[in-house]
Amino acid sequence: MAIHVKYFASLRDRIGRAEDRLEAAAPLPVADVWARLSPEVPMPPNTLAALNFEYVEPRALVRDGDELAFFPPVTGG
Amino acid sequence: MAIHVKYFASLRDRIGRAEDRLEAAAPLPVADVWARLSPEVPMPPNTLAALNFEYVEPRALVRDGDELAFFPPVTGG
Amino acid sequence: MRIEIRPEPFDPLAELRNHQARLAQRHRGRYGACASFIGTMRDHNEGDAVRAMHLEHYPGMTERQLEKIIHEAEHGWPLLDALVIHRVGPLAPHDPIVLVAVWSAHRAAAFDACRFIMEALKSRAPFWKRETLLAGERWVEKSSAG
Amino acid sequence: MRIEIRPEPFDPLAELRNHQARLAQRHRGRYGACASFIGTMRDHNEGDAVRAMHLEHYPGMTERQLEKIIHEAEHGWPLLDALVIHRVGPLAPHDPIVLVAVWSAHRAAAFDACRFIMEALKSRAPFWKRETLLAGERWVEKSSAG
Repeated sequence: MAIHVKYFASLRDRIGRAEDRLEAAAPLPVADVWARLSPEVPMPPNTLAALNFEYVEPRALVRDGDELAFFPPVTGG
Repeated sequence: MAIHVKYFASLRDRIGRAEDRLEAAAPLPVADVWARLSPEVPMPPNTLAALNFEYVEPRALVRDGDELAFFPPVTGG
Repeated sequence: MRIEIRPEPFDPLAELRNHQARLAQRHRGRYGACASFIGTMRDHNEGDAVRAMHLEHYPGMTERQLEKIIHEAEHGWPLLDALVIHRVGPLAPHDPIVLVAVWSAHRAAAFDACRFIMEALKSRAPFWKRETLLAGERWVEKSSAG
Repeated sequence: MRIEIRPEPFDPLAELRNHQARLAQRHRGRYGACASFIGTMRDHNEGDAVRAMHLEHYPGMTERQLEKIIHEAEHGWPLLDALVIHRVGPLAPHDPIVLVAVWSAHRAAAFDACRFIMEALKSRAPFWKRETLLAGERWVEKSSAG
Protein backbone atom coordinates (compact mmCIF):
# COMPACT_ATOMS: atom_id res chain seq x y z
CA MET A 1 0.00 0.00 0.00
CA ALA A 2 0.95 3.64 -0.24
CA ILE A 3 -0.51 7.11 -0.51
CA HIS A 4 -1.38 7.85 -4.12
CA VAL A 5 -0.92 11.54 -4.99
CA LYS A 6 -2.21 13.36 -8.09
CA TYR A 7 -1.58 16.86 -9.44
CA PHE A 8 -3.80 18.70 -11.88
CA ALA A 9 -3.73 21.60 -14.31
CA SER A 10 -1.23 24.44 -13.71
CA LEU A 11 -0.03 22.79 -10.51
CA ARG A 12 0.93 19.65 -12.43
CA ASP A 13 2.84 21.79 -14.92
CA ARG A 14 4.62 23.55 -12.08
CA ILE A 15 5.49 20.35 -10.18
CA GLY A 16 6.45 18.61 -13.40
CA ARG A 17 4.70 15.38 -12.41
CA ALA A 18 1.11 14.15 -12.71
CA GLU A 19 1.39 11.56 -9.94
CA ASP A 20 3.44 10.52 -6.95
CA ARG A 21 3.49 7.62 -4.52
CA LEU A 22 4.46 8.05 -0.92
CA GLU A 23 5.16 5.19 1.48
CA ALA A 24 4.04 6.25 4.93
CA ALA A 25 4.27 4.14 8.08
CA ALA A 26 1.74 6.30 9.95
CA PRO A 27 -1.02 8.77 9.03
CA LEU A 28 0.29 12.25 8.26
CA PRO A 29 -1.27 15.63 7.43
CA VAL A 30 -1.94 16.69 3.84
CA ALA A 31 0.59 19.50 4.15
CA ASP A 32 3.27 17.03 5.23
CA VAL A 33 2.61 14.82 2.21
CA TRP A 34 3.32 17.81 -0.02
CA ALA A 35 6.46 18.76 1.95
CA ARG A 36 7.90 15.25 1.78
CA LEU A 37 7.24 14.90 -1.97
CA SER A 38 8.28 18.41 -3.05
CA PRO A 39 10.51 19.83 -0.31
CA GLU A 40 11.95 22.33 -2.79
CA VAL A 41 8.49 23.75 -3.83
CA PRO A 42 6.36 25.67 -1.29
CA MET A 43 2.68 24.83 -1.73
CA PRO A 44 1.08 27.77 -3.62
CA PRO A 45 -1.33 29.58 -1.29
CA ASN A 46 -4.40 28.97 -3.47
CA THR A 47 -3.78 25.21 -3.70
CA LEU A 48 -6.79 22.98 -3.06
CA ALA A 49 -6.53 19.43 -1.72
CA ALA A 50 -8.93 16.53 -2.10
CA LEU A 51 -8.71 13.29 -0.15
CA ASN A 52 -10.56 10.38 -1.76
CA PHE A 53 -12.52 12.86 -3.94
CA GLU A 54 -13.57 15.15 -1.04
CA TYR A 55 -12.12 18.59 -0.31
CA VAL A 56 -9.95 18.67 2.82
CA GLU A 57 -7.89 21.17 4.80
CA PRO A 58 -4.06 20.91 4.87
CA ARG A 59 -4.20 19.52 8.41
CA ALA A 60 -6.42 16.57 7.44
CA LEU A 61 -4.75 13.19 8.04
CA VAL A 62 -3.83 11.02 5.09
CA ARG A 63 -3.66 7.25 5.57
CA ASP A 64 -2.15 4.37 3.70
CA GLY A 65 -4.24 3.57 0.61
CA ASP A 66 -5.75 7.05 0.33
CA GLU A 67 -5.85 9.05 -2.89
CA LEU A 68 -4.75 12.64 -2.34
CA ALA A 69 -4.97 15.32 -5.04
CA PHE A 70 -3.52 18.83 -5.25
CA PHE A 71 -4.86 21.36 -7.73
CA PRO A 72 -5.40 25.08 -8.36
CA PRO A 73 -8.81 26.80 -8.06
CA VAL A 74 -11.31 25.15 -10.37
CA THR A 75 -12.50 26.94 -13.51
CA GLY A 76 -15.23 24.81 -15.06
CA GLY A 77 -18.71 25.73 -16.21
CA MET B 1 -65.01 60.00 -31.23
CA ALA B 2 -65.62 58.36 -27.87
CA ILE B 3 -63.87 56.51 -25.08
CA HIS B 4 -63.53 52.86 -25.98
CA VAL B 5 -63.75 50.58 -22.91
CA LYS B 6 -62.81 46.90 -22.71
CA TYR B 7 -63.28 44.30 -19.98
CA PHE B 8 -61.32 41.09 -19.64
CA ALA B 9 -61.47 37.70 -17.95
CA SER B 10 -63.53 37.33 -14.75
CA LEU B 11 -64.36 41.04 -14.79
CA ARG B 12 -65.94 40.71 -18.23
CA ASP B 13 -68.01 37.77 -16.95
CA ARG B 14 -69.10 39.81 -13.94
CA ILE B 15 -69.98 42.94 -15.94
CA GLY B 16 -71.65 40.86 -18.63
CA ARG B 17 -70.09 42.90 -21.44
CA ALA B 18 -66.75 42.74 -23.28
CA GLU B 19 -66.82 46.36 -24.48
CA ASP B 20 -68.46 49.72 -23.89
CA ARG B 21 -68.41 53.12 -25.56
CA LEU B 22 -68.70 56.29 -23.58
CA GLU B 23 -69.31 59.70 -25.11
CA ALA B 24 -67.53 62.28 -22.97
CA ALA B 25 -67.47 66.02 -23.59
CA ALA B 26 -64.46 66.55 -21.29
CA PRO B 27 -61.62 64.39 -19.89
CA LEU B 28 -62.67 62.40 -16.83
CA PRO B 29 -60.90 60.07 -14.36
CA VAL B 30 -60.73 56.33 -14.94
CA ALA B 31 -62.88 55.72 -11.86
CA ASP B 32 -65.59 58.01 -13.22
CA VAL B 33 -65.68 56.12 -16.52
CA TRP B 34 -66.42 52.95 -14.59
CA ALA B 35 -69.06 54.66 -12.44
CA ARG B 36 -70.88 56.12 -15.43
CA LEU B 37 -70.91 52.83 -17.35
CA SER B 38 -71.71 50.50 -14.42
CA PRO B 39 -73.29 52.62 -11.68
CA GLU B 40 -74.83 49.51 -10.13
CA VAL B 41 -71.49 47.61 -9.85
CA PRO B 42 -68.77 48.87 -7.47
CA MET B 43 -65.33 48.44 -9.00
CA PRO B 44 -63.76 45.34 -7.37
CA PRO B 45 -60.82 46.45 -5.22
CA ASN B 46 -58.24 44.38 -7.13
CA THR B 47 -59.28 45.80 -10.53
CA LEU B 48 -56.47 46.98 -12.78
CA ALA B 49 -56.87 49.69 -15.39
CA ALA B 50 -54.89 50.26 -18.59
CA LEU B 51 -55.11 53.39 -20.71
CA ASN B 52 -53.89 52.95 -24.27
CA PHE B 53 -52.07 49.75 -23.22
CA GLU B 54 -50.32 51.30 -20.18
CA TYR B 55 -51.24 50.69 -16.54
CA VAL B 56 -52.83 53.72 -14.86
CA GLU B 57 -54.25 54.70 -11.49
CA PRO B 58 -58.02 55.29 -11.05
CA ARG B 59 -57.44 59.06 -10.94
CA ALA B 60 -55.76 59.15 -14.38
CA LEU B 61 -57.64 61.27 -16.91
CA VAL B 62 -59.29 59.61 -19.89
CA ARG B 63 -59.74 61.61 -23.07
CA ASP B 64 -61.85 61.27 -26.16
CA GLY B 65 -60.39 58.61 -28.45
CA ASP B 66 -58.61 56.73 -25.67
CA GLU B 67 -58.83 52.98 -25.15
CA LEU B 68 -59.43 52.12 -21.51
CA ALA B 69 -59.38 48.54 -20.19
CA PHE B 70 -60.46 47.06 -16.87
CA PHE B 71 -59.30 43.63 -15.78
CA PRO B 72 -58.48 41.45 -12.74
CA PRO B 73 -54.92 40.65 -11.64
CA VAL B 74 -53.02 38.98 -14.46
CA THR B 75 -52.19 35.26 -14.26
CA GLY B 76 -49.99 34.46 -17.25
CA GLY B 77 -46.68 32.68 -17.46
CA MET C 1 -35.15 40.56 -29.37
CA ARG C 2 -38.28 38.65 -30.35
CA ILE C 3 -41.74 38.49 -28.76
CA GLU C 4 -44.46 36.20 -30.01
CA ILE C 5 -47.99 35.43 -28.88
CA ARG C 6 -48.99 32.01 -30.19
CA PRO C 7 -52.58 30.84 -30.58
CA GLU C 8 -51.37 27.32 -31.49
CA PRO C 9 -49.18 24.82 -29.59
CA PHE C 10 -45.46 25.47 -29.93
CA ASP C 11 -42.25 23.55 -29.33
CA PRO C 12 -40.00 25.59 -27.00
CA LEU C 13 -36.82 23.63 -27.71
CA ALA C 14 -37.30 23.92 -31.47
CA GLU C 15 -37.89 27.65 -31.04
CA LEU C 16 -34.74 27.94 -28.96
CA ARG C 17 -32.76 26.05 -31.58
CA ASN C 18 -34.04 28.16 -34.47
CA HIS C 19 -33.54 31.42 -32.65
CA GLN C 20 -30.04 30.51 -31.57
CA ALA C 21 -29.08 29.45 -35.11
CA ARG C 22 -29.97 32.95 -36.32
CA LEU C 23 -28.23 34.54 -33.34
CA ALA C 24 -25.07 32.55 -34.05
CA GLN C 25 -24.84 34.11 -37.50
CA ARG C 26 -24.21 37.48 -35.86
CA HIS C 27 -22.83 36.62 -32.45
CA ARG C 28 -21.02 33.28 -32.83
CA GLY C 29 -18.41 33.06 -30.10
CA ARG C 30 -19.66 36.19 -28.33
CA TYR C 31 -22.26 34.69 -26.02
CA GLY C 32 -21.10 32.41 -23.24
CA ALA C 33 -24.41 32.00 -21.49
CA CYS C 34 -28.00 31.20 -22.34
CA ALA C 35 -30.50 31.03 -19.48
CA SER C 36 -33.97 29.86 -20.32
CA PHE C 37 -37.26 29.09 -18.66
CA ILE C 38 -40.07 26.93 -20.00
CA GLY C 39 -43.44 27.03 -18.29
CA THR C 40 -45.65 24.02 -18.91
CA MET C 41 -49.30 23.41 -18.05
CA ARG C 42 -49.72 21.17 -15.02
CA ASP C 43 -52.61 18.78 -14.48
CA HIS C 44 -53.16 20.09 -10.95
CA ASN C 45 -53.45 23.50 -9.28
CA GLU C 46 -54.27 24.51 -5.72
CA GLY C 47 -55.06 20.88 -4.88
CA ASP C 48 -57.48 20.31 -7.77
CA ALA C 49 -57.10 18.23 -10.90
CA VAL C 50 -57.11 20.44 -13.99
CA ARG C 51 -58.30 18.95 -17.29
CA ALA C 52 -57.81 21.92 -19.59
CA MET C 53 -57.07 25.60 -19.61
CA HIS C 54 -57.92 28.64 -21.68
CA LEU C 55 -55.44 31.50 -21.85
CA GLU C 56 -56.95 34.87 -22.65
CA HIS C 57 -54.93 38.01 -23.31
CA TYR C 58 -55.31 41.66 -24.25
CA PRO C 59 -54.00 41.94 -27.81
CA GLY C 60 -51.86 45.02 -28.28
CA MET C 61 -51.25 45.61 -24.60
CA THR C 62 -49.61 42.20 -24.18
CA GLU C 63 -47.00 42.93 -26.84
CA ARG C 64 -46.47 46.47 -25.53
CA GLN C 65 -45.90 45.27 -21.97
CA LEU C 66 -43.55 42.47 -23.01
CA GLU C 67 -41.52 44.90 -25.11
CA LYS C 68 -41.20 47.25 -22.14
CA ILE C 69 -40.11 44.39 -19.90
CA ILE C 70 -37.42 43.28 -22.34
CA HIS C 71 -36.21 46.86 -22.77
CA GLU C 72 -35.92 47.16 -19.01
CA ALA C 73 -33.89 43.93 -18.95
CA GLU C 74 -31.65 45.23 -21.73
CA HIS C 75 -31.00 48.38 -19.71
CA GLY C 76 -30.34 46.39 -16.55
CA TRP C 77 -27.93 43.80 -17.94
CA PRO C 78 -25.56 43.47 -20.93
CA LEU C 79 -27.69 41.14 -23.06
CA LEU C 80 -26.99 39.94 -26.58
CA ASP C 81 -30.54 38.77 -27.23
CA ALA C 82 -33.83 37.79 -25.63
CA LEU C 83 -36.74 35.64 -26.78
CA VAL C 84 -40.23 35.46 -25.28
CA ILE C 85 -42.98 33.22 -26.64
CA HIS C 86 -46.32 32.89 -24.86
CA ARG C 87 -49.33 30.72 -25.69
CA VAL C 88 -52.92 31.91 -25.75
CA GLY C 89 -56.10 29.95 -26.45
CA PRO C 90 -57.01 26.40 -25.39
CA LEU C 91 -54.33 24.31 -23.65
CA ALA C 92 -54.10 20.75 -22.37
CA PRO C 93 -51.89 19.51 -19.53
CA HIS C 94 -48.25 19.20 -20.61
CA ASP C 95 -48.63 21.94 -23.24
CA PRO C 96 -45.90 24.60 -23.13
CA ILE C 97 -47.22 27.97 -21.93
CA VAL C 98 -44.21 30.25 -22.01
CA LEU C 99 -40.58 30.32 -23.12
CA VAL C 100 -38.16 33.00 -21.93
CA ALA C 101 -34.56 32.81 -23.11
CA VAL C 102 -31.72 35.28 -22.67
CA TRP C 103 -28.22 35.30 -24.17
CA SER C 104 -25.27 37.15 -22.68
CA ALA C 105 -21.50 36.95 -22.54
CA HIS C 106 -21.63 35.87 -18.88
CA ARG C 107 -23.91 33.77 -16.77
CA ALA C 108 -24.94 36.25 -14.05
CA ALA C 109 -26.54 38.62 -16.57
CA ALA C 110 -28.28 35.73 -18.33
CA PHE C 111 -29.67 34.25 -15.10
CA ASP C 112 -30.72 37.60 -13.64
CA ALA C 113 -32.34 38.91 -16.79
CA CYS C 114 -34.18 35.66 -17.54
CA ARG C 115 -35.69 35.65 -14.08
CA PHE C 116 -36.47 39.36 -14.20
CA ILE C 117 -38.35 38.96 -17.48
CA MET C 118 -40.28 35.96 -16.18
CA GLU C 119 -41.28 37.65 -12.90
CA ALA C 120 -42.24 40.87 -14.69
CA LEU C 121 -44.27 38.90 -17.23
CA LYS C 122 -46.15 37.17 -14.41
CA SER C 123 -46.99 40.47 -12.72
CA ARG C 124 -47.54 42.82 -15.69
CA ALA C 125 -48.34 41.03 -18.96
CA PRO C 126 -52.13 40.90 -19.44
CA PHE C 127 -52.81 37.18 -19.62
CA TRP C 128 -55.56 35.36 -17.72
CA LYS C 129 -56.02 31.64 -17.14
CA ARG C 130 -59.36 29.89 -16.94
CA GLU C 131 -59.12 26.31 -15.74
CA THR C 132 -61.46 23.46 -16.57
CA LEU C 133 -61.71 21.23 -13.50
CA LEU C 134 -63.40 17.85 -13.20
CA ALA C 135 -66.56 19.79 -12.34
CA GLY C 136 -66.90 23.23 -13.90
CA GLU C 137 -64.54 26.05 -14.71
CA ARG C 138 -62.78 28.77 -12.74
CA TRP C 139 -60.62 31.78 -13.38
CA VAL C 140 -57.21 31.54 -11.77
CA GLU C 141 -57.44 34.32 -9.23
CA LYS C 142 -53.86 35.16 -8.55
CA SER C 143 -50.47 34.52 -10.02
CA SER C 144 -48.45 31.99 -8.05
CA ALA C 145 -45.47 33.31 -6.14
CA GLY C 146 -43.39 30.79 -7.99
CA MET D 1 -31.12 12.90 -11.92
CA ARG D 2 -28.42 12.48 -14.54
CA ILE D 3 -24.79 13.61 -14.63
CA GLU D 4 -22.57 13.15 -17.63
CA ILE D 5 -19.00 14.11 -18.45
CA ARG D 6 -18.60 14.25 -22.23
CA PRO D 7 -15.25 13.98 -24.02
CA GLU D 8 -16.97 14.74 -27.36
CA PRO D 9 -19.07 17.74 -28.52
CA PHE D 10 -22.71 17.55 -27.45
CA ASP D 11 -25.97 19.23 -28.43
CA PRO D 12 -27.57 20.74 -25.31
CA LEU D 13 -31.02 21.23 -26.82
CA ALA D 14 -31.12 17.67 -28.15
CA GLU D 15 -30.08 16.46 -24.68
CA LEU D 16 -32.81 18.54 -23.09
CA ARG D 17 -35.37 17.17 -25.51
CA ASN D 18 -34.37 13.55 -24.95
CA HIS D 19 -34.21 13.89 -21.21
CA GLN D 20 -37.57 15.61 -21.03
CA ALA D 21 -39.19 12.96 -23.22
CA ARG D 22 -38.14 10.33 -20.69
CA LEU D 23 -39.20 12.55 -17.80
CA ALA D 24 -42.63 13.06 -19.35
CA GLN D 25 -43.23 9.30 -19.25
CA ARG D 26 -43.22 9.46 -15.45
CA HIS D 27 -44.13 13.06 -14.67
CA ARG D 28 -46.32 14.28 -17.55
CA GLY D 29 -48.46 17.13 -16.24
CA ARG D 30 -46.62 17.30 -12.92
CA TYR D 31 -43.86 19.74 -13.79
CA GLY D 32 -44.77 23.31 -14.57
CA ALA D 33 -41.28 24.72 -14.79
CA CYS D 34 -37.99 23.90 -16.45
CA ALA D 35 -35.09 26.29 -15.87
CA SER D 36 -31.93 25.65 -17.82
CA PHE D 37 -28.52 27.12 -18.42
CA ILE D 38 -26.21 26.50 -21.35
CA GLY D 39 -22.62 27.65 -21.13
CA THR D 40 -20.86 28.10 -24.46
CA MET D 41 -17.21 28.72 -25.26
CA ARG D 42 -16.54 32.35 -26.16
CA ASP D 43 -13.86 33.53 -28.58
CA HIS D 44 -12.60 36.13 -26.10
CA ASN D 45 -11.68 36.19 -22.41
CA GLU D 46 -10.17 38.90 -20.23
CA GLY D 47 -9.65 41.07 -23.29
CA ASP D 48 -7.81 38.45 -25.36
CA ALA D 49 -8.93 36.52 -28.41
CA VAL D 50 -9.18 32.81 -27.64
CA ARG D 51 -8.72 30.31 -30.47
CA ALA D 52 -9.27 27.06 -28.63
CA MET D 53 -9.60 25.59 -25.17
CA HIS D 54 -8.79 22.37 -23.38
CA LEU D 55 -10.95 21.30 -20.45
CA GLU D 56 -9.24 19.01 -17.96
CA HIS D 57 -11.00 17.34 -15.05
CA TYR D 58 -10.40 14.93 -12.20
CA PRO D 59 -12.24 11.73 -13.14
CA GLY D 60 -14.08 10.28 -10.19
CA MET D 61 -14.01 13.41 -8.10
CA THR D 62 -15.92 15.37 -10.74
CA GLU D 63 -18.83 12.95 -10.70
CA ARG D 64 -18.75 12.72 -6.90
CA GLN D 65 -18.86 16.50 -6.47
CA LEU D 66 -21.64 16.97 -9.04
CA GLU D 67 -23.71 14.28 -7.34
CA LYS D 68 -23.29 16.01 -4.00
CA ILE D 69 -24.30 19.34 -5.53
CA ILE D 70 -27.46 17.89 -7.05
CA HIS D 71 -28.33 16.15 -3.79
CA GLU D 72 -27.98 19.46 -1.99
CA ALA D 73 -30.29 21.07 -4.56
CA GLU D 74 -32.81 18.25 -4.11
CA HIS D 75 -32.77 18.85 -0.36
CA GLY D 76 -33.12 22.59 -0.81
CA TRP D 77 -36.00 22.66 -3.30
CA PRO D 78 -38.84 20.35 -4.38
CA LEU D 79 -37.35 19.15 -7.68
CA LEU D 80 -38.73 16.54 -10.04
CA ASP D 81 -35.49 16.07 -11.95
CA ALA D 82 -32.10 17.57 -12.74
CA LEU D 83 -29.67 17.12 -15.60
CA VAL D 84 -26.01 18.18 -15.74
CA ILE D 85 -23.77 17.59 -18.76
CA HIS D 86 -20.23 18.99 -18.90
CA ARG D 87 -17.66 18.80 -21.66
CA VAL D 88 -14.02 17.86 -21.21
CA GLY D 89 -11.24 17.71 -23.79
CA PRO D 90 -10.53 20.05 -26.70
CA LEU D 91 -13.09 22.77 -27.47
CA ALA D 92 -13.50 25.40 -30.16
CA PRO D 93 -15.33 28.73 -29.80
CA HIS D 94 -19.12 28.29 -29.91
CA ASP D 95 -18.89 24.72 -28.53
CA PRO D 96 -21.25 24.02 -25.64
CA ILE D 97 -19.41 23.56 -22.32
CA VAL D 98 -22.14 22.87 -19.82
CA LEU D 99 -25.86 22.23 -19.59
CA VAL D 100 -27.75 22.46 -16.31
CA ALA D 101 -31.50 21.84 -16.36
CA VAL D 102 -33.95 21.52 -13.49
CA TRP D 103 -37.61 20.53 -13.49
CA SER D 104 -40.08 21.41 -10.75
CA ALA D 105 -43.79 22.03 -10.24
CA HIS D 106 -43.17 25.77 -9.79
CA ARG D 107 -40.81 28.31 -11.24
CA ALA D 108 -39.10 29.62 -8.10
CA ALA D 109 -37.68 26.20 -7.22
CA ALA D 110 -36.56 25.63 -10.81
CA PHE D 111 -34.83 29.02 -11.10
CA ASP D 112 -33.22 28.84 -7.67
CA ALA D 113 -32.00 25.26 -7.99
CA CYS D 114 -30.66 25.75 -11.52
CA ARG D 115 -28.61 28.70 -10.41
CA PHE D 116 -27.47 26.99 -7.22
CA ILE D 117 -26.22 23.99 -9.19
CA MET D 118 -24.42 26.19 -11.70
CA GLU D 119 -22.72 28.35 -9.06
CA ALA D 120 -21.74 25.29 -7.00
CA LEU D 121 -20.37 23.60 -10.11
CA LYS D 122 -18.25 26.66 -10.87
CA SER D 123 -16.79 26.73 -7.36
CA ARG D 124 -16.49 23.03 -6.50
CA ALA D 125 -16.42 20.72 -9.53
CA PRO D 126 -12.79 19.94 -10.45
CA PHE D 127 -12.55 21.25 -14.00
CA TRP D 128 -9.74 23.42 -15.35
CA LYS D 129 -9.59 25.44 -18.56
CA ARG D 130 -6.46 25.98 -20.61
CA GLU D 131 -6.88 28.58 -23.34
CA THR D 132 -5.03 28.77 -26.63
CA LEU D 133 -4.51 32.43 -27.47
CA LEU D 134 -3.19 33.91 -30.70
CA ALA D 135 0.27 33.56 -29.13
CA GLY D 136 0.71 30.70 -26.69
CA GLU D 137 -1.43 29.04 -24.06
CA ARG D 138 -2.53 29.89 -20.54
CA TRP D 139 -4.43 28.29 -17.71
CA VAL D 140 -7.54 30.20 -16.73
CA GLU D 141 -6.59 31.33 -13.25
CA LYS D 142 -9.91 31.97 -11.63
CA SER D 143 -13.55 31.27 -12.22
CA SER D 144 -15.47 34.31 -13.39
CA ALA D 145 -17.95 35.82 -10.96
CA GLY D 146 -20.55 35.41 -13.63
